[in-house]
Amino acid sequence: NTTTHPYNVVTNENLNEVFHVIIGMIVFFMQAGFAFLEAGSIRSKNTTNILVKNLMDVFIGAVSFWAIGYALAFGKGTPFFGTEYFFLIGLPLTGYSYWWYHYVYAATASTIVSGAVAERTAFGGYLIYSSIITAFIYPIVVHWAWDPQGWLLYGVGKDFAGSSVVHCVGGVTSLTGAFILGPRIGRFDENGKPKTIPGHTVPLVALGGFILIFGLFGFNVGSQFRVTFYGGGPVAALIAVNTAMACSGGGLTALLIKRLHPKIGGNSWSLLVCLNGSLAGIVSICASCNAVYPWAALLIGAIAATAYVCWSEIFLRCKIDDPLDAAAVHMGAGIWGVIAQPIFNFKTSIFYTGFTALSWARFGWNLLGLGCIILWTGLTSGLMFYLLNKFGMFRVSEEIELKGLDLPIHGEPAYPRAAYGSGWGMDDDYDVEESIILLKQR
Amino acid sequence: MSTSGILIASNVTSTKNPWQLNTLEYNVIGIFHIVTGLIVFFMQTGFAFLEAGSVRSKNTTNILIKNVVDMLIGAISYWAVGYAFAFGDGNTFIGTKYFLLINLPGPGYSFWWCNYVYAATAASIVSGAVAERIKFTSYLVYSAVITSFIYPIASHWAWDPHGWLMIGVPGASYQDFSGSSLIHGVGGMCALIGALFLGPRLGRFDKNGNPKNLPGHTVPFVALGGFILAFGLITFNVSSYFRVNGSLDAPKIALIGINSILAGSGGAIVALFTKRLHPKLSNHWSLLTCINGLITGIASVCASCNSIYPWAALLIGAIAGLTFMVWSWAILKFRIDDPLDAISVHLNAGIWGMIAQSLFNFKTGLFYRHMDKTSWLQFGWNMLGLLAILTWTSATSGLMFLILKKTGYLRVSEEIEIKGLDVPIHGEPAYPRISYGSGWGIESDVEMDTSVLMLLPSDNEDNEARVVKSQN
Amino acid sequence: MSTSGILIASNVTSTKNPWQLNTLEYNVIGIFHIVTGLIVFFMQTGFAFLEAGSVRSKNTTNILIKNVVDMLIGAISYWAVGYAFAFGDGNTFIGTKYFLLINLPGPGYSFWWCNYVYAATAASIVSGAVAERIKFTSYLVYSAVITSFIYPIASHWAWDPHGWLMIGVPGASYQDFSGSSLIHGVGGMCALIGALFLGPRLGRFDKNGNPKNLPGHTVPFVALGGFILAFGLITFNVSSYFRVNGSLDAPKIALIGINSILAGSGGAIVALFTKRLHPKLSNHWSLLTCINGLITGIASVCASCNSIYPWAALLIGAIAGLTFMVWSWAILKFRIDDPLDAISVHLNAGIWGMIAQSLFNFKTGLFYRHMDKTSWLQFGWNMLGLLAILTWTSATSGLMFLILKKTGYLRVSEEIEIKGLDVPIHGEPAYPRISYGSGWGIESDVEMDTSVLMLLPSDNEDNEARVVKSQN
Repeated sequence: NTTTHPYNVVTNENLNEVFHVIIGMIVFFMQAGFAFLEAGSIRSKNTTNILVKNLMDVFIGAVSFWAIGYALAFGKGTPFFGTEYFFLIGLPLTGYSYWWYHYVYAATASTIVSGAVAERTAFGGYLIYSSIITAFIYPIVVHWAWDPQGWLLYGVGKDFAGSSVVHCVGGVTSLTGAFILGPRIGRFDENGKPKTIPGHTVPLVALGGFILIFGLFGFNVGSQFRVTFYGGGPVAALIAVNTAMACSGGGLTALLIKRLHPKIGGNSWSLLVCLNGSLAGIVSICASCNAVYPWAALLIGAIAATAYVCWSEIFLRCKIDDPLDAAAVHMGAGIWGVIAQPIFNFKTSIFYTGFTALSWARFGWNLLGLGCIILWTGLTSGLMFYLLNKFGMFRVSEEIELKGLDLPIHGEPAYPRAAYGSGWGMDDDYDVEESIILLKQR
Repeated sequence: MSTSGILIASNVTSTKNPWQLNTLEYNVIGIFHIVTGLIVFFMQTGFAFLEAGSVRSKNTTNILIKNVVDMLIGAISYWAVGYAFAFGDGNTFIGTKYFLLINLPGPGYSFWWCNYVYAATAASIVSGAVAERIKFTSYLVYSAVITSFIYPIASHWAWDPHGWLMIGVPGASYQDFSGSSLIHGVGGMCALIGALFLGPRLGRFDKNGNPKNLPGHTVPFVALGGFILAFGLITFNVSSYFRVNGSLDAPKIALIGINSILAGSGGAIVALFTKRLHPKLSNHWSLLTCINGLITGIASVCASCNSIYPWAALLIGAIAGLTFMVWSWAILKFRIDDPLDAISVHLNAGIWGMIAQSLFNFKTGLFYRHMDKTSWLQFGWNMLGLLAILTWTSATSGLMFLILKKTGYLRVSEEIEIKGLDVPIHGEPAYPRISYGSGWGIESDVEMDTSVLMLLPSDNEDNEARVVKSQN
Repeated sequence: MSTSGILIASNVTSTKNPWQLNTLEYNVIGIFHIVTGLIVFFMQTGFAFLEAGSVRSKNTTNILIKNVVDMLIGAISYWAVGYAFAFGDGNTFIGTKYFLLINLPGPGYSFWWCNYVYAATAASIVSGAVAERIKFTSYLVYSAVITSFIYPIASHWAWDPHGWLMIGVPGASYQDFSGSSLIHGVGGMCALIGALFLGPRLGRFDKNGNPKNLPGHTVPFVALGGFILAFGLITFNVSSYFRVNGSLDAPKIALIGINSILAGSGGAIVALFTKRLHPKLSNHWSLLTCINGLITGIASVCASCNSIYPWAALLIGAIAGLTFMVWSWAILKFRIDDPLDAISVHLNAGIWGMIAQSLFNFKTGLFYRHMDKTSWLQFGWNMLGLLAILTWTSATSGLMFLILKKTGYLRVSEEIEIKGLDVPIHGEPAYPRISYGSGWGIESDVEMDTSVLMLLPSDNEDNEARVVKSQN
């Protein structure tokens, strides 16, 4: 009988976890955002390939985070990795919503990579690296930074929703992957000048961008794990507000840079740059969205977009081919986000505490953590990609790359010609109205 | 699913509630229903795009409007009679109260909302199997019949406290948590009957009866549909946990989410690898197979996702992925044309899901009770219920499709089928040629960069010159 | 809104609270706002794709970037001044506090979030009506003006406790529950003014003034947009129920959901059948008409969805579907070119929604109070408010568009309009030819199966051979 139950505690717990589960659903949907952002940004001959990769990320992530990842991240163990709850065995019931939420994070970290290595990665190699990221590389970083036992958490730094833990890990892995894989054929001409390889459908990119922004809002808001303390709701709302401000600051700044900067692009109002800028804004506010004022969020987002544009330019100069700018967005903005957190945090930052030693220590600790995370990810992912490359499992053959991956590997061209066209003579440039009238008389 | 929900619905009719905390609890429950119900509602988009991408471009508008209309017709018919048949008290066979929602007590509204989106799901499943050849009017009729009659009565049996399957026998009552049999089984069975009565699309089988591939026109739409369906179906399972106020209710909800995604993963990965590795198949890493495996996996743990361990969910999903491949092969062998594999996905998942539930349930399953008498009784009752539901569905939908066929309303004319439905019936070709192309000379395969560079400076000058002119 | 001010964001971490109940309630309310607000935010995607599918391929990038940018600009301008004008206390005409959200109390944040997404919606409506011919810079200006000035002041009048419409006269205060007039009316009126000032697209009307159809380039995108909008608009109505802590609040929210979907169904089905059956129309089952009917239906119960019975919602929606057809015909008669029918959908829904609210409200409506004096007073006040809001909107937006036109910033040059905006202005054609096609010889209309069969065996061998080789 429910009327005699001790309600308060129960409702508090339930509310928190129900909140996780629902927001987790929205974050889960973000996978679709990545998939379409990437699908629209590549050529039509590789569309099925990129879609199946993004879909498989969801499943591989679920299985490997269930089997190993969660244990390494949140099982009790050493300050460096956890050793409990493999296959979720022995996990207390209250851990389930926690698993669900962190699984969608893990899947995000590994999905980021697929954009950077698009159009040339072998499917087998993809299956391997995706499992290693969600089972090993990412969980260890999570353990350091977010598990009560992790060594980074002992310090005073903070990364609220994963500027470094999720986005830097994804971004650095993208960078090492793209570097080891080498550019797509035709991306740079003989003189090393970059040639634009446009994506085949801008609307799909926009669809992906919209879904991603939606999902990332959920991502940040959902990172407020406890919403039932006094004022928990308002803090969650503050996060949403800050995310909106950073997103706007980023998107508009990138848009204006592209339009006004003489050396970048054709001075056009670019949709793709605008979307990447707004993503960079959200990525950078992850670390601090619960503890900055909206004006600071706007500023952080604007700077993040500038950082994204610069990183993108640098990578291009270094002849690293990243079709989605994944490294520039996630690593570039992620690094800035972790640095911005101890500067703008309205409780503990340098400016708000009057340059105390503690606030400088927080700043230093964030930098140290960031360095360690980048180092760890760079080394492990570098080794992994190096080995894959060494054994010839990383890149498809030249013929397949030139002709496209969809047909030989997946047997499913994205837009089979045979499925197009009707028999009503509408396919030429006939006047639509006339042909409708023609038809009615029939 | 519905025990707790319906109890809430029937108990709380008083507007005066001395228990403020109770109010809070009821509100939390209501909000949970509504929000998750909204996400499940979004699943209609998933079905629409899964199907739109899988048909030929000449029938795209047709399949999209069907999916729009069935959620609208579903709302009206479930409001008018469907809910009354399903949850309007009544006898063991059918409900008899709350027609047009008249006199529905307050908490019943959120319950209606959730159940409406389930009913719309059951109806949507069918449209895939009958795609590219069914008449639009006939579609209007059958989606109304399914949501107002066939599905509601089946769900009355199994989910209403008055239903005979729910009452059960001493020691056993029907266990289908979120509708493996009730939603996917009913939808899949209607799909099978519909596909049987309609016959295959022209050109699907050659003279010797060998199948010919009729590929869908846009793989990205299929993928979009698949992603949205995964999002929606997981929420679907979660939302079926109707109360969220008890101790440890929330963890159980999370468990449902975990089981759903693991089952989906199992199904997708097994189907993918089977297609890749089985010597008689085409050895491709196939996206469509992967998506169908995913849906089959999630649908097959609907029945049991609240009461199995994650490893069991993975296993159930994996087996579902395998059975999907077998069903898909068998359906083709019988020369049934199902453009979306809706039968192999949903009917298969419905049947296997109910069996799996009786095996792996950690309280009543055969494996956990060491095959004692109670668990066999439970198993038997579940199978009986499944049989009853499928028989009911096939009989009623068979009758419906038979009448439609006899009156000539079932299938479009041969000319329209070959030339496509969009233009003559809907007047809206999905991709009108006339609206494509620009005047900037990018159309031909000119080198992109050059042409952009070539165009921009002069354009900007022209443009600015013109602005200046108009300002003067 | 009457937040018995509790706390500011900087000291919300205290876990000790003597009023546990209050905390919980506030948290539940906050969570409800945020989650539903997220879904409403997603509605921007719906507008973007409804519009992207309805324009020609040469302007696709343009319309997409507009929709992206207006949600970004909306956030900044609603943060800087919009929220202050709307909900910053102040006088009966305008709010004057909380510029840049400075000193905003804690609970105000979730309120800001919800209201920001509403403001962005009002701005998005306009972009459809002015599509394919407005300058990008001018678009930036007007979306900033709408979200920072026009819409916030109108919403201050009707939704802030200090607003003159909200205060009302004894016995009557303005009733617009979730913005039939405030969001759809304002958006639709701006759309009308914008379309008037811009004039029709080149080629929309021939020399004799007869309209020529300029079909959108991708119907599936329109359908995608329609689905997402249905999802978002229902959530929109649900989320407008700002408190969820009272007894029977959850059922009322569910009622809102039900009313919304029934009104949408009524609108869509009536519009669909009118188009099919009316002798002067094209007699097609039109998807676009169906989707517009759906949106009109939902938008027209915004004003009343919390206080009407489901049958009334269905009726209101159905009439809205009919008036949509009439408006759409009339707008064309007046040679106003509205590529998305945004005026006929939103302005129409705003006006009819306010009338319907005054008729069918089960507490204050004319039909329920037997047309007594109070209900006539209420009716009159609602009409006065509607008139005031529309006058305000048309005056301010008219002034804005006039200035833009005079300065030459309103419309793109003729050349760019004919050749398309994507290449010269955005440098990103939506479907670059160069990125299409593969090297496997499927491009020509070769029989699909044959070519797959032809290609695959040799490919696979090559492929496997290569893998083997590289492994050695």
